[in-house]
Amino acid sequence: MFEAVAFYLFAFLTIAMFYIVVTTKQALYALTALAAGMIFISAFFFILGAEFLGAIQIIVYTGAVMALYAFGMMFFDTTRDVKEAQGNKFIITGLATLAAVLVVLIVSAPIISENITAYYPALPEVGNTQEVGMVLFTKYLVPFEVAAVMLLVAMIAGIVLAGKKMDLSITLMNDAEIHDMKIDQKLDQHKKVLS
Amino acid sequence: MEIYLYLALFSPLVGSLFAALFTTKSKTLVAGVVPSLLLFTSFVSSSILLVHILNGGAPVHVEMMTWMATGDLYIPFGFVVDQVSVTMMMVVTIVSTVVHVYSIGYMDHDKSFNRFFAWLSAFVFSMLILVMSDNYAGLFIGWEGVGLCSWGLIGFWFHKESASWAANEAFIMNRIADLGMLIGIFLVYWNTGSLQYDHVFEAFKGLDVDTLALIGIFLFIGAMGKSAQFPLHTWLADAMEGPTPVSALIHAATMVTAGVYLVVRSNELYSLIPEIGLFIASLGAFVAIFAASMALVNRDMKRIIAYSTLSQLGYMFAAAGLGAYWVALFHLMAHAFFKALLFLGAGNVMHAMHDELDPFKMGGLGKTMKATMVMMTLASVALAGLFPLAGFFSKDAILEAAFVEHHYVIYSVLLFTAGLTAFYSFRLVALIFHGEERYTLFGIHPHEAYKFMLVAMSPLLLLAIIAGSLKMTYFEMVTAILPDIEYHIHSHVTFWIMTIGTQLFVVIAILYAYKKYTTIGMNVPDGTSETENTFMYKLLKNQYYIPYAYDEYIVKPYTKLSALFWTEIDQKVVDATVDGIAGVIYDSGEQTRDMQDGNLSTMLRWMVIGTIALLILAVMFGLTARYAHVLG
Amino acid sequence: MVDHILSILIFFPALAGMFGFMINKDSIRAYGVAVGVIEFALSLLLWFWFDGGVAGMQFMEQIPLLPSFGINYILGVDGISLFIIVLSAFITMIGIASLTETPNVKNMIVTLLFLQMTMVGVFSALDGIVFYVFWELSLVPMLYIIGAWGGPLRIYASIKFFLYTFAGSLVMLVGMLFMAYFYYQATGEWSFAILDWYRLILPENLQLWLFLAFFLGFAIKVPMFPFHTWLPYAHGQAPTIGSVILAAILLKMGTYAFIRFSLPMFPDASVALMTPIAIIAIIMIIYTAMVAFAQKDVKQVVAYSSISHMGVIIIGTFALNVEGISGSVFLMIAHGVVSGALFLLVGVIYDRRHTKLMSEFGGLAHVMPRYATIFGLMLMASVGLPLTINFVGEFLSLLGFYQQSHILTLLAGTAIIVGAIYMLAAYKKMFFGDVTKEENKNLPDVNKRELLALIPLSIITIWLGIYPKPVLEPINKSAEAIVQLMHDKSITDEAKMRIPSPLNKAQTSQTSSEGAH
Amino acid sequence: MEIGLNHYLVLSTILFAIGLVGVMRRKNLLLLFFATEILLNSVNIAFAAISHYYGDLTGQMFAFFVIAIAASEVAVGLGLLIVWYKRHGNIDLDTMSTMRG
Repeated sequence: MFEAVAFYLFAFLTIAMFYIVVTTKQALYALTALAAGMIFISAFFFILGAEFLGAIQIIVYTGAVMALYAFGMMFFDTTRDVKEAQGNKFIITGLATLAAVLVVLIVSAPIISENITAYYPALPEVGNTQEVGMVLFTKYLVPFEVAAVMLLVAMIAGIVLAGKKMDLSITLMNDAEIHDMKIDQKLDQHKKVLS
Repeated sequence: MEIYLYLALFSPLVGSLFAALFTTKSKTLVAGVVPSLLLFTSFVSSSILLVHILNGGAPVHVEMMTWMATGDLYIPFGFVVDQVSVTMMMVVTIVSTVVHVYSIGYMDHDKSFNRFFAWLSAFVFSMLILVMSDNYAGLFIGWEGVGLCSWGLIGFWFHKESASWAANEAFIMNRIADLGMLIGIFLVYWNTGSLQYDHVFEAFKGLDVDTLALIGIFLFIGAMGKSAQFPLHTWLADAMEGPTPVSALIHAATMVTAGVYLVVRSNELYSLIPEIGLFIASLGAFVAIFAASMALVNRDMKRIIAYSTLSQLGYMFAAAGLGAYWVALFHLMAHAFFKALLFLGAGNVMHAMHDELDPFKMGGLGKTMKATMVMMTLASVALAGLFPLAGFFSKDAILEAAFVEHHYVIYSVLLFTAGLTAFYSFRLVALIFHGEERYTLFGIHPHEAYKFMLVAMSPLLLLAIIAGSLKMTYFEMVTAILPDIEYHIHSHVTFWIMTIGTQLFVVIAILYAYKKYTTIGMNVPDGTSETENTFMYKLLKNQYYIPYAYDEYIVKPYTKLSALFWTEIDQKVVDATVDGIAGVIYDSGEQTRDMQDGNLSTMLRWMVIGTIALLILAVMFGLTARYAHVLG
Repeated sequence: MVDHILSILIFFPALAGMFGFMINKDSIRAYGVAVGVIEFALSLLLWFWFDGGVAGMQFMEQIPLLPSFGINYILGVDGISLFIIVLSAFITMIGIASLTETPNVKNMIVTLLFLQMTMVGVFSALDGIVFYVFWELSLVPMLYIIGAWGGPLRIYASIKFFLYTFAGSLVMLVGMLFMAYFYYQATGEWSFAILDWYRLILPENLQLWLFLAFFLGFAIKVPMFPFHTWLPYAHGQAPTIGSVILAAILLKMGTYAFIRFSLPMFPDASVALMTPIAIIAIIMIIYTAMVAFAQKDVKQVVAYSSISHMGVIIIGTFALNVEGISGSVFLMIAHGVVSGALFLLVGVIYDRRHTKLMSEFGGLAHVMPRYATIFGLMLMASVGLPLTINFVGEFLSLLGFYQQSHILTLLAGTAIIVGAIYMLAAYKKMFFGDVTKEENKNLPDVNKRELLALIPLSIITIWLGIYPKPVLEPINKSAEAIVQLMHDKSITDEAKMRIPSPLNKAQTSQTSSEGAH
Repeated sequence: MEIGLNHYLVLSTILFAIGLVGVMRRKNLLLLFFATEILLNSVNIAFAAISHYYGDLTGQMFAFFVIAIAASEVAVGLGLLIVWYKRHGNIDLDTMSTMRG
């Protein structure tokens, strides 16, 4: 009973939050709603007994990703109303629904036919985090490492892309050079204004 | 003997190549003299071969080398000198030697002197291949070779539009007939497995009549083209655009008789199919009168002689068609001599008259050009068939043959034509050499040709006179391989009545022509007189409107159809279809590129649609896999 | 060297072409000519070593490429391909030697050498895939030649040429894959070797479908009506050298492939489709000849005349007897020589006047007598005059087909009439009459370099017209083998009847000829 | 009332649909990113649910990697976004049509 109540409550909340995300015209609202939605999703993970995943969800999404978005938004003009794509809403909604139904069909088909078996049965005697650790560092070790490298690459890429003049090291420059650079910068800005 | 054969055959080729070396250079006499000497060599060799054959020697047969050999087909370059080919060789070499020597004078002032001799000797070589080959393929080489040389010589003065047009007409019209000939050769090969005369004639005896008739027809179509028989005759008159020696050699004496030679050579075939023979004879008789009628009113000296050639070719075919092969060949020989003489005489006249061709603008030339007058008159007498010149013996034999074979229609047509022949021949002679000196109106001062040209013509004159006396020698020689039917009219009374009657008829025609065209103050045709406005006169003057019809109903439609094929069909249907298919593909790309308009929203939308399509496919495959056993 | 002569012939020009990039621009022409001469000498060596008495493949080479799929690098020549290889080496040599000043002459020569590789490759490949690779590769240099050095419409023409022929050969590739699949089904092994495919006897309806698949690829290449429209554009826009090689060699790939693939692999289908193909060929002959007559551009006349002559080659091929097939192979060589020479001749006048419109000329025989003479010779060869090279091929082709159908041969024979019409008309327009245009009055006659290219072609034209035996004999041997194979393989009664066995006939004719002598 | 796997799947697809709607109608790139996060999360729910109901950890592993990918995507994507914004002064989708075919 508790499970059902919790499911429906969080389901409603998640849907509501995400609905706001895709409909609101205020970027700030969307960000906030998204963050809330992420936390609500982690609730499902806890309900489903995937505590580790739930924790990760909160840390990564609500912590890291949302923070990143928040920082990102500082660059943009978030006060402005967000424009939306023109187009028939019915088509968009229709397409989305159709896709969703088809996904359900495909995913549920083997479940209904009950012909799947567990490759890595969860061990009832150990906790979820422990289990995850065991599987992750044995069977999925290589993907895990790859994912780690990928994150590293993404991090560097993010820094390189967002950062400016990364090829220059201010610590290695003397004052005169830094001064010149600043003048160049101003000139650049000046040019930009003129153009 | 083989050495003489090769000498006879290849001397003209050497002469031709020698002259060809100088084609781009300015005129050198040596380019004319050397080929003439080489031709004389060829003539001497031919004479030696003739003597050999006359003395009862075996035919000389050589196989030089293989030409084509594939599958069962085996065609060598084989040459044979037998009674028939040696006759032709003599005719060809005599006339061409004379013409060569004559041309040295005639072409004296032409800047393309050297080129002329290259072509002329090449022609002789081709003609010799034609007559000496021992198989149909070799004959075809010569056949096409003379066609080529005829093209080059008719179009010799290629700066003239009419000359190059006539050259092309001659070539193309001959090609039409050559196709028939080619088909005939194919038929021969697939039915007998060979193209060698001896083998083929042997095999003909075992074939059914229908096949033989087919072979006969197709080979004769080839002959019709080369010998300018109706309806492929128009090129011959137009071919007079070439230099006059060319007309004498090619379009009177030798090349046009190749068709007759072919029929004579294939006598074993045509003997087996008398129906086709009768058709040939009828066509020959028709062409004889048809061409003679056109000669009656023509106002072009060379064309008149050309029509007379055509008419005489009709005689030859009439004889050959009736099975009198030796008679046909004899008339061919006699005709070659006097017709070449006639043409060369006409050449002298043209020289004297500065290339004027209308005999109505001449008259009275006999005073300044005695020798030419004598020669042309004698040649005309021979042509008319008066005793004792060559034409009498040969033409009379044809008439007798027709009579004896009981083809009285052909006989009477030919008899009537003999009268016409006499009339137009002497119309020409009278207009040129006698009567008023009309040329004075045009301010021309005629002069006689070079002496050596006249001397060169003299052998022909001699032969035109005496050829008749050679008849029995000739008969005995060729009947070794040709059917030796002697056409004797059994009743002496009939014979004498016929002969004398014919002679009288001819003489009357001559006198009438002479009287009509030598009277002082005779009216020059200018389109006003009553006779000129009659339907018949116009019909004859316009050559039965046949050239006009060809131009209107064949040449023009062909040109139009070609243009239509190109612009309408090739470009607007065939190519347009191809481009259309490409266009559809291109347009579909053009239409669908809106999908890729670069806007991420649109692209995402299409991505979703694509995903859905894939998902539907997945569902469908899943369902079919699942219910496969239910569906069966 | 004897064992690998074919590989050497194929890859020597390609290697030389690669080195060509390093050669100085001034000496590249000499280099190109040298490579061409060596290649030609090698091809002559091939001819010299070739055993004319053997009907089968010689100089076989085999290197496994993908053995599990039966794809191997197999080469070999027989009498049919030998002379086309020699011809392609010869024409390339002549072409490079006669190359006039062009921009980027280095690229041109390198391209030509690569083209040379693909041409020899096509004619010596005995594996379906290798054949296909060379077949398609040959498009690339040609595309480049037309597209880079062509006339004003060159892009359109080159793309049309490429896409059209490419589309056809894709269908052919599908046919090849099917063929290999059927071979797999029949024997349990994959093989793309043509000689293996020869052994396969297919049911008739299957033969028909496969025949049609191959037919599309070959027919577009030939090009057969109504797939011919790319050719006039390609010729019209291509530079002289491009036209020469296109007409002389590349078109022969189609007819060669008919003899190499279609006939021996699908004898019953060949017999069944003989009449429709002959009718198409006759349309090609007459229709394109008439279109040629309507042209105003002399190069287009020659281009359309090529199509017309290819019709005769097709007729000879589908005669399905030794005479016809030998004739058509011989005519391929003949047409290669003659059309190559004609395009070179058109190039000569184009170099001088930069126009190809016949109305711009007239009376050229006065100012350029040597040029007029050579043109006249080639014209007469093209018209098929006896004692020129073309006549032998045309005569044999038509003679062969006469056995199959009398009426159709009569119609096809009109080639000698319609051919004469357009050729003589063109010659008259260009060479006869008075010199009307001021620009033409002082045109220089053919120079030494042009003579260097034209005289060998003229000599071959006459030499092989008078004495075709050295070429005809090996062709004949291989043609006999093919006809025999077809006869043995054919399953329907009609095919057995239509394809006479040369073996039986040879015996009977031997006895009959003995009787005759 | 027992909550079964199907409940989760339905929830997951509803969220997926919302995400798709967002993807298709948003013009602001940043909000587009938000929509993709929704898509990823909806799938994560399905993974976790299936993992739970079948007692198989593979689902969770997948969800885990999805999160990792999402994180790196955000990092790189935001970086690009910032570069774009610096260049053009907006992050409007309609201005990015240089890929027009």
